[in-house]
Amino acid sequence: MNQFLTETLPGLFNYWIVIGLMMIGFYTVIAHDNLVKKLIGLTVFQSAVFILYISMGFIHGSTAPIIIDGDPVYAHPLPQVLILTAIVVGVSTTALGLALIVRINEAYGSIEEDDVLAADMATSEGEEAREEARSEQAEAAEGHAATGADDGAEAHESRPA
Amino acid sequence: MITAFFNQMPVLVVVVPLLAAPLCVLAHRAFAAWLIYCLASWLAFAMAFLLFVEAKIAGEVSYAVGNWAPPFGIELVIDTYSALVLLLVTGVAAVTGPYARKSIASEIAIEREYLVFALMLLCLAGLIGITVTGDAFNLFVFLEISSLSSYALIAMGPKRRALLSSFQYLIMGTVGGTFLLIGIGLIFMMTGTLNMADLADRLPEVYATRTVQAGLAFIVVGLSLKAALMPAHIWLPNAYTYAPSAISAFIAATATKVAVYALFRFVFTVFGVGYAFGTLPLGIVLLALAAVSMIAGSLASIFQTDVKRLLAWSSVAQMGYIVAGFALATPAGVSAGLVHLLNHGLIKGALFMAVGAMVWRVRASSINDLAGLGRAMPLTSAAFVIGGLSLIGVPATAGFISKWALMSALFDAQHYGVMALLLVASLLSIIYVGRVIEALYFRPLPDDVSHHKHGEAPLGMQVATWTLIAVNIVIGVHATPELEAAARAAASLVGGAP
Amino acid sequence: MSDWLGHAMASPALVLMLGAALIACLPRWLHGVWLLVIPAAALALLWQLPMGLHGQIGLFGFDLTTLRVDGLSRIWATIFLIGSFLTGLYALHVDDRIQHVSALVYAGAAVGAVLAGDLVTLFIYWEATAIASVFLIWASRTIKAHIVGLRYLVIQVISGLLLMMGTIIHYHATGSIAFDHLGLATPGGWLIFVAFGIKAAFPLLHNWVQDAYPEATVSGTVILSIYTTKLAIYSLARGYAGTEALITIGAVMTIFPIFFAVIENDLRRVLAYSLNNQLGFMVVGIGIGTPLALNGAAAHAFAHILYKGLLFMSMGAVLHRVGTIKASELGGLYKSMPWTAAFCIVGSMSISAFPLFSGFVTKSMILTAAAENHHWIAWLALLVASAGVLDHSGIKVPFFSFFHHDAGFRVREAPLNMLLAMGATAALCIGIGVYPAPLYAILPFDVEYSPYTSTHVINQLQLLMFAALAFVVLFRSGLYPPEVRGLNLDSDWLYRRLLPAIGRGIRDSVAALRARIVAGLGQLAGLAGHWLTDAFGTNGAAARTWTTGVMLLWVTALLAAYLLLYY
Amino acid sequence: MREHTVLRIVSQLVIAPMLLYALYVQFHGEYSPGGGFQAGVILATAIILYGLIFGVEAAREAVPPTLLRVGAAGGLLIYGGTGVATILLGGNFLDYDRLFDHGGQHYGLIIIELGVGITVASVMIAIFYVFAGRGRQDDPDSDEDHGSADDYDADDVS
Repeated sequence: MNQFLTETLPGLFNYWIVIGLMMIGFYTVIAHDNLVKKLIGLTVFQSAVFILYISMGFIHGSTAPIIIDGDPVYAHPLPQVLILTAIVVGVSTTALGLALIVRINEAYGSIEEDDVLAADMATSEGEEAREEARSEQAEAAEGHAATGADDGAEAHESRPA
Repeated sequence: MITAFFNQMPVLVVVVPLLAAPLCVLAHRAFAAWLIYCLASWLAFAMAFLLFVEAKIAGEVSYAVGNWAPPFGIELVIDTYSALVLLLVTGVAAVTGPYARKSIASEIAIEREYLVFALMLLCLAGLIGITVTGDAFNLFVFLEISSLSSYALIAMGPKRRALLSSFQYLIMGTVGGTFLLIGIGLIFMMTGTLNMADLADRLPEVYATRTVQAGLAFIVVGLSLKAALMPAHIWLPNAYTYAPSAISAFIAATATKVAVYALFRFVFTVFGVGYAFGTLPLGIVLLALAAVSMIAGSLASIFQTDVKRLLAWSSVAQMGYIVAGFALATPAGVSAGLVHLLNHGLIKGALFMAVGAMVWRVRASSINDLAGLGRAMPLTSAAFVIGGLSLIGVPATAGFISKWALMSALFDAQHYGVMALLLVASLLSIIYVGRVIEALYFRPLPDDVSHHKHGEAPLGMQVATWTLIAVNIVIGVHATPELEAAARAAASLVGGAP
Repeated sequence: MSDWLGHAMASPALVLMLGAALIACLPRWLHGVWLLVIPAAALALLWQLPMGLHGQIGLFGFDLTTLRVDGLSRIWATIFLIGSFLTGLYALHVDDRIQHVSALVYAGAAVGAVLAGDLVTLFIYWEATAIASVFLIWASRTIKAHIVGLRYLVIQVISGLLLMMGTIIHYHATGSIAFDHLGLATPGGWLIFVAFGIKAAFPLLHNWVQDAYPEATVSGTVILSIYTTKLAIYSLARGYAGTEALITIGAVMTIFPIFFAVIENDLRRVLAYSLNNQLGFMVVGIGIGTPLALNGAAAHAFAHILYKGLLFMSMGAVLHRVGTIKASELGGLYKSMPWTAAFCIVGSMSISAFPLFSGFVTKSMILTAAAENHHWIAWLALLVASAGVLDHSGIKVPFFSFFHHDAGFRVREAPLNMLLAMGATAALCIGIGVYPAPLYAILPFDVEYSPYTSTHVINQLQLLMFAALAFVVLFRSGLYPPEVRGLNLDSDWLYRRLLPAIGRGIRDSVAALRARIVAGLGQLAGLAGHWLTDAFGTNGAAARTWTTGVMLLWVTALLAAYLLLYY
Repeated sequence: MREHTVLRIVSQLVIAPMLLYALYVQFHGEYSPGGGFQAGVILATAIILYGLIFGVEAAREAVPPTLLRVGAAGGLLIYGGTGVATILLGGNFLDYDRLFDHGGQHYGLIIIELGVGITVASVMIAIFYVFAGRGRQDDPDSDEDHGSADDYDADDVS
C-alpha cells in the first residue's frame, strides 16, 4: 500500500494527468449545451489522448529524436509522428466545428444545443400535423368498420377509372 | 508499364481520388469538377474490380508504401474481405457520379458545387483507404479523412437543420475517432507495432493484460459509434435526412458499412476471434445490441413522416442485421453479415437515390409530399418499389439472399430468439416500405400539380438508380459469386472451410 | 445463365410475369389484347410441357426444380391460367396499369408456386403472390383499403416467413428441400403446415379473407378469390395428404362460416365467407387422402374457382353499376341487369351443387370419399354445410340483389366484357356439370367415378329442396336475418324453431365472444400503440433527436459496460 | 487596431523574420524539429498577424483567396504528384530513392514537406479570412473554407 502511494501513483503521474484531462474534456462535452464549450471540451479530450501517446514514447533521460553526435537515448519518435498527424486531424475538426457553429448561429440565432433542437422541433410539428390528420381520418374509417359488420358504403367505392 | 500499373493498384486506388480532390478545387467549375469526380471514381472502381480478381487469385495482395518493408512501413493489404467492401464503396461512388450532377445542382449553389465533388472524392479516398490499409493508425487517419469530409458534405444540405445534424455527427464522430485512437494507442503500447498482421502475431503474448482488454473496448465502442450501432446511433437519422440527396445515397451506402468493416477487421484480424469472442464476451454483447437495433430501428422507422428519415432509421435496423451476422463469429454468420453489408449498401443506395430523384422533383421529402408520384414518375417509383422489396427481403432480390443467409446462420448457431426478432423486424419493414408505396401509387396527386408537369427525373439520376436496382436483381437471382466470395472472406477471418 | 434462359422460355409462370412487364411498358390501348393473349399463351405452353421435372437451376447454393408437371400440379396450373384469362376479360375495361400488372404477376406467381418442385421455389413464389396481390387491394385507393391491405400483407408475409423458417428447419433436418409429402412428424413440418394453414384460411386463421377480399377493387376481388387460398389447398394436397387433423379442420371450416354468412350484409363478404366454407370441403378431401378424395379436392378446386369467380364477377358487376353491394340497399335489379342476374343464378346453382351444375359433380366426389372411408361426422358436417351454402350463397346472394323488393336502381346492364367473362364462366360451370368427363380426365388419379347415379341425384335434390324450403319458411316468417344495416338481433324467436335457433345461438355466442376478444385486443393494441408512439414516434423518446450530451452518455455507458465485462 | 502605433511598428518588424523563420523550419525539417506542418502554421501566423493589425482587406490584397485555393490544392498535388512520380519511375508510391540517384530520401522529403507547408499555410489563412470576414460582409466564396479545411488533413503519412 505504502509502495503504491509513494512509487506507483506518482510514477504514473503522466497517466493520471491524461485521465484527468480526458474526464474534464468528456464531461464538458456531455454537460454543456453551448456548442463552443462542447468543442472546447472535445479539444481537451483529444489533447489528453495526444499526451497519452507522447508520454508513452518517452524514456527517462532521453533526448528528442534528432540525430546528433554521440550515442544518446532517443525518445520513441513514432508516437510523436503519429500524434502530429492526429493533431492535424484535431485541428481540422475544430475548424470545421467552429465553422458550423458560426453558421448555426446565423441560422438559428443561438448556439445553445437545446434551443436549436427546440427550434427544430417547432418546425417539424407543422409537418407532423398534416400526417396526424391523415392517420386520424384513417382511424375513424377503421373505427367505423369495427362498430358493425355492416359498415359504410364509402369504403366500397371502386374506381375503374 | 502495364505490370507496373497492376503492381501499383493497391495504392493508386487511394491516390487517384485523393489527388482528384485538389484537381477539383483547382478546376473550380462545377462541370469540370463533376467530370473529374466521374473519371476518378470510375477509375477507382475499375481498379477495385481488378484488385478483387487479384485477391481472389492470390488470396492476399500486399503493398509496401515507400518501399519500406512491413511492419516498419505502412502496408496496404487487400484480401477478399477488404476487396468486397472496396468494390461496394467504389461501385456506389461510381454510380453516384452520374446521379450527382443534377441532384447537387438542384440543392447547392453553383459556385460551391466543385467543393461538393472535391469533398466526395476525399471522402471516397478515406473510405477506400480504410479498406485497403493494413496499418492500424493509418486506418484511423483514413477514417477521420472520410468522416471530416462527410461532416462538411452533410452540412451543405439545403435545410438549416443540416447544420446541427452535421455538428452532432461531428461531435459523435470525433469522440468515436478519439476512442479508436486511444484503443490503438493502448495496443501499440503493449506491442510496439501498428501493422495489423504484426499486431495479430504479438498480441497473444499480452492478451491477459488490462491494457489490451481496455484497448479492445475502446476500439469496439469507437467504431460502433461510427457504424451507428445502438445505442450510439442517434446521430445517423438526422445526418442522412438533411444531407443533400446524392450525399445521403453515397454515405448511407458506404460510410457505416466501412465502419463495420473496420470494426470486424480489428476484432477478427487483429485481436483474433478466440480472444474477442471466447475469452471476452464480445459476441453476446454485440448480438444483444444488434437485436435491439433491429427492432427499435424498425419501430422508429414506421412512425417517420419523412421518407429519408424513414430510410435512415431502417438503416439503423439493418445495421443490426449485419452486426448480428458478424457477431455469431461462425463462418456462416460472418459470411451472412458480409453479404448483408454489401447488399444493404446496394439497397439503401438505390432507395436513397430513388427518393432523391423524387425530392429533386417535388423539393420535399415527407411521405405526404410524395403522394401520387407513382403516376408522375413511374420509373423512379418502380425503382423504389423494387428497392423496397429488396429491403424487405423478397425473393429474387438481393435482400432475400442476405436474409436467407442470416436466418440459416442464426439457426445453425441456435440463436432462435434473434431469429424470431429478425422475422419481426422484417415484418415491420413491410409496414414502413408499404406506407411509402401506398403514398406513391394509391393517393391522388396533390392539387397543386405544377411540379408534376415535367415528369421523370433526369436521365443521369435514372441510370444511376436503375444500375443499383439491376445489381440488386442480378444478385437476387444469381448470388453464387457473391456468396462464394463472402464465404472465402469469412474463412480467412474466422477460419473454417470456404 | 443459359439454364435461366431455358427456364424462362419454358415456365408458364415466367411467361405471365414477363407479360406483366410488357403491360407495364405498353401504351394503355394495347393492354386489352395482352391481358387475353398472355394467359392463353401460358396455357398453351403448360400443355406443351411433358410430364416430369424441368427447369432445374442453381440458386444460392440450392438446386431448384422450378417446374414439376404432374397430374396434381397441372390441373391447378390449368385452372389458374383459365382463371387468369377470364379475369383478364372481366377487367378489360379497367384503365389501371397497376391492377393489370399485379394481376398478371399474381397469377404468374400462383402458377409458379403450383409448379414448384421444391420448397425454396415454392417460398419464392409464395411471397410473390402475397406482394402482387396486395396491390389489388390498395388499388381501391381508399384509406380503409390501405390499412386492410397492410394487414393482409403482414398476415401473408407471416405465412411466408413461417414457410421459410420451416423450410430451413426441414432442410437442416433432412438435407432435402424437395416439396413432397411433408407430414406433421417434424417441427419443420408443423411450421410449414401453419404457413399453408394461414393461406388456406383455417378456422381462426381465416379472418384475413373476409377482411381483405371485400375491400379490393371490382375485378381485384375476383382475382383474389382465385389464387391464394387454392394455392394453399394445392400445397396441402401435396404435402399433407391423408393427415387426419385436416378432416376435423375441414369440417369446422365448412360449418362455421355459414352463421356469419347468413347475417352478413355486404354481399361480397357473404361470398368471402362461403369461400371459406367451400375450402373446407377441399380440406376434408385432402384429409381423407384417398385417390378419390384427392381427385375430389382437385376437381372441386377447379369447379370452385369458376363458380366462385362467377359469383364475385356478378356482384362486382352490380357494384360497378350501382355503387353499393349492401343487401339492404339492393333489390329488383333483374329488370336492369337481366344477364348478370342469370349468370349469378348459374353461379349460385353451381355452388349449391344442383345436378347438372359443376358443384354437383365435384362435391359429390368428396362426400362419397368421406362416406367410403366411414368419416361419418365429417360427412354429416359436409351435408349440413351443403344445405347452408344454398341458404347463404345459393339463394341469399341472387335473391337480395336481383329480386326481393325493388330498391329503385335503374342502371345499365354490365359492360360487354364483363358479360362475356361471366358468360364464358357460366358456360364452363354448366359444361362441367353436364359433361364432366374432360375434367375427370385431367384429374391427378385414375379413378372411375360417376356422379349421376340416381342416389346421388335424389339425395342432393332432397337436400336442396329442404334447404330451399327452410329459406322460404324462415324468410316468410321474418326469421331469416333481414337485410338490415345494423346487427339487430331479435331474440324473441330464439327458442321457437330448433335448427335456426341453434344456429343463431352459436352465431350469437361466437359473435359476442369475437366482439369481446376484438374489443380486448383493440384495447391492448391501443395501449401498445400509445406506448409505441410515445417511444418511437417522430418526437418519441427513442426516436427524437437527442442532444449530443445524451448520446455521449449512452456511449459512455456502453464503454463502461464493456470495460466492466472485461474486468 | 491600426491606430496602435506600437503594435504596428512591432509587427512590421516581426513579420518579415517570421516569414524567414517559416522558411527555415520548412527546409530543415528533415534534420531538426520542424517540417511542412510547423512551417505552414508559422507562415500563416505571419499573414494572420498582418491581417489582424492592418485589416483583413489588406491581407486579402497581399494574399488573395484565389491564391489560397490554388495553394491548398497545389500543395496536396505536389505531395501526391511526388508519389505518382515515384511510381512512374518504377518504384512504389513515395519511394523517394527513385527520384534522384543520390539522396533521394532527402530531396524527396523536402519536396513532400514543401507541399504540406503550402497546403497548411493556405488553409490556415483561408480559415482566418472566413472567420474574420463573417458578419462584416457576405462574400460568396466564404464557404470555401469548408472544403479546404478538410483538404489538409490529407497529409497524413508524415
